Amino acid sequence: MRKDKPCVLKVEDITMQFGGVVAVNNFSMEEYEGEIVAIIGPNGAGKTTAFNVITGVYAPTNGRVTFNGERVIENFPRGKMKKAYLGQNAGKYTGHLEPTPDRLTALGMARTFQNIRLWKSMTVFDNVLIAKHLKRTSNLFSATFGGNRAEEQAQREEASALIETVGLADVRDELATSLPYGKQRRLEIARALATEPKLLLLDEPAAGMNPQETVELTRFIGEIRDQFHVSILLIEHHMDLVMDISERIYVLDFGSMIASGTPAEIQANEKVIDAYLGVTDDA
Amino acid sequence: MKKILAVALVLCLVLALAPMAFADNPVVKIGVFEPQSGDNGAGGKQEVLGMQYANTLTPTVEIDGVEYDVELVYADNASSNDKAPTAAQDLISNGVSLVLGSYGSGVSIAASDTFANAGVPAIGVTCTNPQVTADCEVYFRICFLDPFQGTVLANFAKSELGATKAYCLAKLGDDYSGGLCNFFIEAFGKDNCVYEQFPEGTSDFSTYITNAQNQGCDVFFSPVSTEAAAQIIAKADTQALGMPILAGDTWDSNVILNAAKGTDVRICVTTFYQEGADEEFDKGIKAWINSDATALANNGGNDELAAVTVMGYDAYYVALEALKAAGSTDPEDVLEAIPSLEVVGVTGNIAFDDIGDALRDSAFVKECNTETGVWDFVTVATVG
Amino acid sequence: MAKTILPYVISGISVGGQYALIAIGYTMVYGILRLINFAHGDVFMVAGLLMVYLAASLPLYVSIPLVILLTVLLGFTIERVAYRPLRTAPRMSVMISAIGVSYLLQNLALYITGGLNKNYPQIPWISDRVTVLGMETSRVTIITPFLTIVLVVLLVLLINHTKIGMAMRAVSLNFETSQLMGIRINNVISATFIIGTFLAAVGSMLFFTNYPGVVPTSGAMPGLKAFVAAVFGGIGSIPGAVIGAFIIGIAESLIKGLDTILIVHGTIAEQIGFATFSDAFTFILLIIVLVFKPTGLFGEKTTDKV
Amino acid sequence: MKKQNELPNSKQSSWVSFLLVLAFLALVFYLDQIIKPTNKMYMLMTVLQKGSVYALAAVSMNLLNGYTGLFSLGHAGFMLIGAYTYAIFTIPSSARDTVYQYFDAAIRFSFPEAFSNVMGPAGTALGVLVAVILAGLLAAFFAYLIGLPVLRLKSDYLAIATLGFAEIIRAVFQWQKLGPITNGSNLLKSFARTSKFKLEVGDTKLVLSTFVPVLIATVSIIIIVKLVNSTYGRAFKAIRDDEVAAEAMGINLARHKMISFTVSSFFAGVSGAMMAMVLSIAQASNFKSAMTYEILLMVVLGGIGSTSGSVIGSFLFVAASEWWLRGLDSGTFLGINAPGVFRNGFRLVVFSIIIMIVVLFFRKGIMGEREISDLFRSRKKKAKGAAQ
Repeated sequence: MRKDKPCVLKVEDITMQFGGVVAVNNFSMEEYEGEIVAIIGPNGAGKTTAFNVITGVYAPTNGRVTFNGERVIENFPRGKMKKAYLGQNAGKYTGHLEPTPDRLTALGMARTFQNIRLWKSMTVFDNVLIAKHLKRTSNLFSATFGGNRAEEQAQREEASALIETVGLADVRDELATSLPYGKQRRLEIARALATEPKLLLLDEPAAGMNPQETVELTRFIGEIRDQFHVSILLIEHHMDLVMDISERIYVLDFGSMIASGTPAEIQANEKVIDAYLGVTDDA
Repeated sequence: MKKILAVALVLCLVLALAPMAFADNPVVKIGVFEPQSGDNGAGGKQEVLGMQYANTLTPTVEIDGVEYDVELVYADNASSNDKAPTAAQDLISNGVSLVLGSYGSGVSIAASDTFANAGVPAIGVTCTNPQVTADCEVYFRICFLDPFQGTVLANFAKSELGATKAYCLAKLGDDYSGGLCNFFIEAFGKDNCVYEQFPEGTSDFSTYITNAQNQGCDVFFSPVSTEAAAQIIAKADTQALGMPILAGDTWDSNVILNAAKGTDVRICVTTFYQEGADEEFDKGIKAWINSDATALANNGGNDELAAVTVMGYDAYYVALEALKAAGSTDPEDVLEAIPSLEVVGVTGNIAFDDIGDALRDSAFVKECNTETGVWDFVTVATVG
Repeated sequence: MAKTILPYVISGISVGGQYALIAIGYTMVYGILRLINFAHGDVFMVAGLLMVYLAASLPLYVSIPLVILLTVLLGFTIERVAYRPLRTAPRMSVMISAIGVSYLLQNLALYITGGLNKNYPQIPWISDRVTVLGMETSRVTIITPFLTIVLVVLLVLLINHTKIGMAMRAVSLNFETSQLMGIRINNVISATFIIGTFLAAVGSMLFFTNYPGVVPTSGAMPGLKAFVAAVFGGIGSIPGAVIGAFIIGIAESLIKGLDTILIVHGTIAEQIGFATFSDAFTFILLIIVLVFKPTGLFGEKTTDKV
Repeated sequence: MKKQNELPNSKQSSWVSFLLVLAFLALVFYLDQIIKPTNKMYMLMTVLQKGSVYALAAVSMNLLNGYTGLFSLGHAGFMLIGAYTYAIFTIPSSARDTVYQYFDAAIRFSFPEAFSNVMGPAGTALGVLVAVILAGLLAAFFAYLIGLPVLRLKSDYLAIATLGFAEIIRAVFQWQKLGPITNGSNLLKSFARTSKFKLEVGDTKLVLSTFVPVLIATVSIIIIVKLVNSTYGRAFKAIRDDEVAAEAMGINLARHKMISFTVSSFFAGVSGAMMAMVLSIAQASNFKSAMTYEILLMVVLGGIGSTSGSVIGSFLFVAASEWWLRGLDSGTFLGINAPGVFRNGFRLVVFSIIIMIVVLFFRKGIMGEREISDLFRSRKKKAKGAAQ
């Protein structure tokens, strides 16, 4: 743990309830600057839902997210949920902050998607360049009438440099969707990096990859962290990858956190082993 | 492959420019600017019939000593104000010397600028809205105007029908019915009128009938298109309207007679011509309509004469007189010749005032005989 | 008060019944294909024209079933030719195709009729005048809502208790999964179109008997309103569409008469011109529903998966 | 490598396109002088006038439907607002009472008149321009108000809601109670219109009837192209391709959709104003949803997502329906004389069949998502390849 560094992300008591189903139950975690943290868990454990809450896709039913010391998401059971709420900590939060994902991206969070979501009619270069849109200073008029040539030029160069860094220079002008799977993953990461994030969230980056590609990806993620000075939060199924690069791991099962700790601690945790083997504790 | 097909398709379109026709006699072209489809399609077709009949009777005209074949060139303005200018331009580009039409005022107003720009004179046949000729130097007309017609109708409603409260129904965006209702209301008294407008595409008129009944009106004034008219009559019958329906010249049509036959609705209209005024003419045109299947179909399937057909007939002769007086086929000369024309037509004497409107001071009032399905003459109405 | 309003309500119920029969076609197709079948209203108009031409030469007992048969065939063909090839295309393409079919049908009708109003043949008995609650109206006005309800009940029975009905429900729940489960999607879709157009054909007979004039654009407005009714009731839900249609029919009729109702009761002194908004009102209703309850009165909520 | 980073419009190619546009405008100006309304070829001018109106309408619709992926069917409504704004503010005071024959006109202000009182003839042109811009601004303002509730809706719901709003706008403009402003449902005329656009230089009168609408459309379309190629245009395309990804990459959906919607409506308003000046009348009943459908079909014909496609599509559409295929309606077509078949309405039937063929078999339209400049580029590439 790098407790000496400032805390980038702090998730407190997040509960996400859809109708009568609690998808994430009272989940809390912390991430410090420069860390690589992983959330693991069996299918349907609520990992992606937790991710979506943190990135603003869903507003949590209850709980709070603090990013870079700033309270960014907060909610408590309201309206119909007031009665239907099944989770804990009902009275703890009173604020209501429900930013759209783009607000959080602007603050410095960037993510990739489990089922790759590239802009399919566009080239590799454009995919990265568009992510730079966020960093523009030009308004609609200066952008339309060419008052932002310098900025446009600078953004193009940055995008090109980024593409080179992630090793996609040779396919720069190809259609994004024409790339092989592994390269599409890389491109998604490059696109996220183009928004100049402090925290990079990767949703199953190794899904569908062969062992060879997975090894490359593992190295790649490490490089990114060092080169771009970002913290990384990832969801993953590939245990090799997770154990290799994460510094700390949170384990979710049926929406609740059942363990957290270093890779070694997690590997030794019985609850985790049970969860993965499909044994329930009170069977 | 697809590309080639696409290119071929485009080529076909490009090649589709209509080829020129050649004839022995020199040809003078008269443009027929009439709706052949849309709301006023039926009326437009009937108006064209008159011109076509006149054309069969007098297919040539002598201009400045030379015998010309008269060719009628048609353009469908589709009863739509936004199609009208292009239809008008189509006629102008075809080299017409002058234009006749249209049935319906909106399209004439819409096209007036196009005619003015090209300097081609136009003679309105049954477009009765004042705006047609106002502010347009090339537009003339041989029919009476709505302020006149509205007043005639209002007077008729008051004196003959004994009405004290009138229900007026117009179609939204229709200059003819809207205009006529306005002039009717002005003459009848604003406080004694209920004015409503229905949106385009309305087919349920039962509510408007109910409105008239509920507000205690005793005359139902609805100078709308014949399409809406048929619906109104049907509903007036089933809902027992209980008051006479009054309308303008558009209702002088077979469509109305067909719809009203066998119902117990009382319908009165003002119009330009009463069948029987000129027996010989009536006989001739009826024989012609019955001999031509298309003409018969366009007249609604029988030989009952519509006043607009007679007006179309008269307009054709006004056009010929204008060509003769101009002594040339040049639109500019024709335009100069029109204001001083005086023509004796079947519908009466035709001459123009300063604005280009016809000098007419009387209208016929007819009532529908719902048993026999023909128009009965009621009176000749004037204002003064 | 009641006596003033009653005629409007009765006329509204009748209009609503006709909208309902069209709305079912919209809602079923949308439920399965997620397609606003813009051509549906025009199929309704074509059914009217077919009746005009067939009844001119054939007795009614032949022409009525023939009209229904031909209309159903038309609906079936449209789906085959214009929608099926686009099954994998983006939704916008299919919708554009639907607009194209609507454009084609209207222009074809314009060509064939010469753009003239066609008088709808009188169907004896149902177009007679009757007196109900002291009010003169035609028999069809009274029959329409009842016939509509009978047809809807039959349809609901069909959907709930037959194999094809079950398949329809499955497909509307999840298109891909049903395909994987071995349901013949194309047959189900064809069946949907057949039922939809059958009801539109019946609807057109009631509608045009009530308002006996057919023009190429006759189907456009009723079609659009029926679709609004379907959205209003929650698209995909048949009872929703029917209730939506009745609400819209009655509301429309009341709006047209609102000036008169208010004047008769002394609330206002002169006409305000509500009738101008009789069509627009339907859309105001639509937008209110879409903004505040996007899934309509009876629709189910769906969330996009990220 | 470095070269590729340069802006796509390198200086040289932008000069070439600038000169091409200039040459085109000069040609139109020249044609305006030599083709008189009585000439058989004047149909070409009509097509150019109407075509440029529809081209701008189609391009602006394409900005929304093609580039941003928002399927909106409210275009006719915004064109209506534009047409009325333009018409109302350019009717000369002498004609007001004739036009508003049943009402007491409430607005008695005319931009061309007001400016020409101060600046002379140049003021008239400025007045027309101001009225056109005001037409766009008002349309954009209404779009903003409508967009607030509506833009949250998804695909077909958005389509039907915008369609509904267009119908509501039409009804409001036809309302008798607004008669003093809108002339009720009656038409507006006598305002500044293309047939009156003339420039007097000494003794010669230069006709500008076609030049002015073509110029306005050209300038507007260039602006739209610039917007599409800017960072905002790329953001629009990102929203079209994948909304969720766009939002996750920091693109504010509500804001960008609203920008696209209002800009599109601005130019719809401008094209409405042009429609009024070309047709010389403005009437709410012309701006039906059928007009929106027609514009949509032009966009489809040209290729959704291609600006040059929309322009080509609309000119082809207008030329075919107003000019080339007219023979289909009047008995003789391509030398074939068959009045029984080639009668009224046949043109539209043929036309709608062509459109169905395009929709079903040439789904990408004429241009797909490419632009004319892409065609040249790929040819160059091919030529290069061949040379090697």
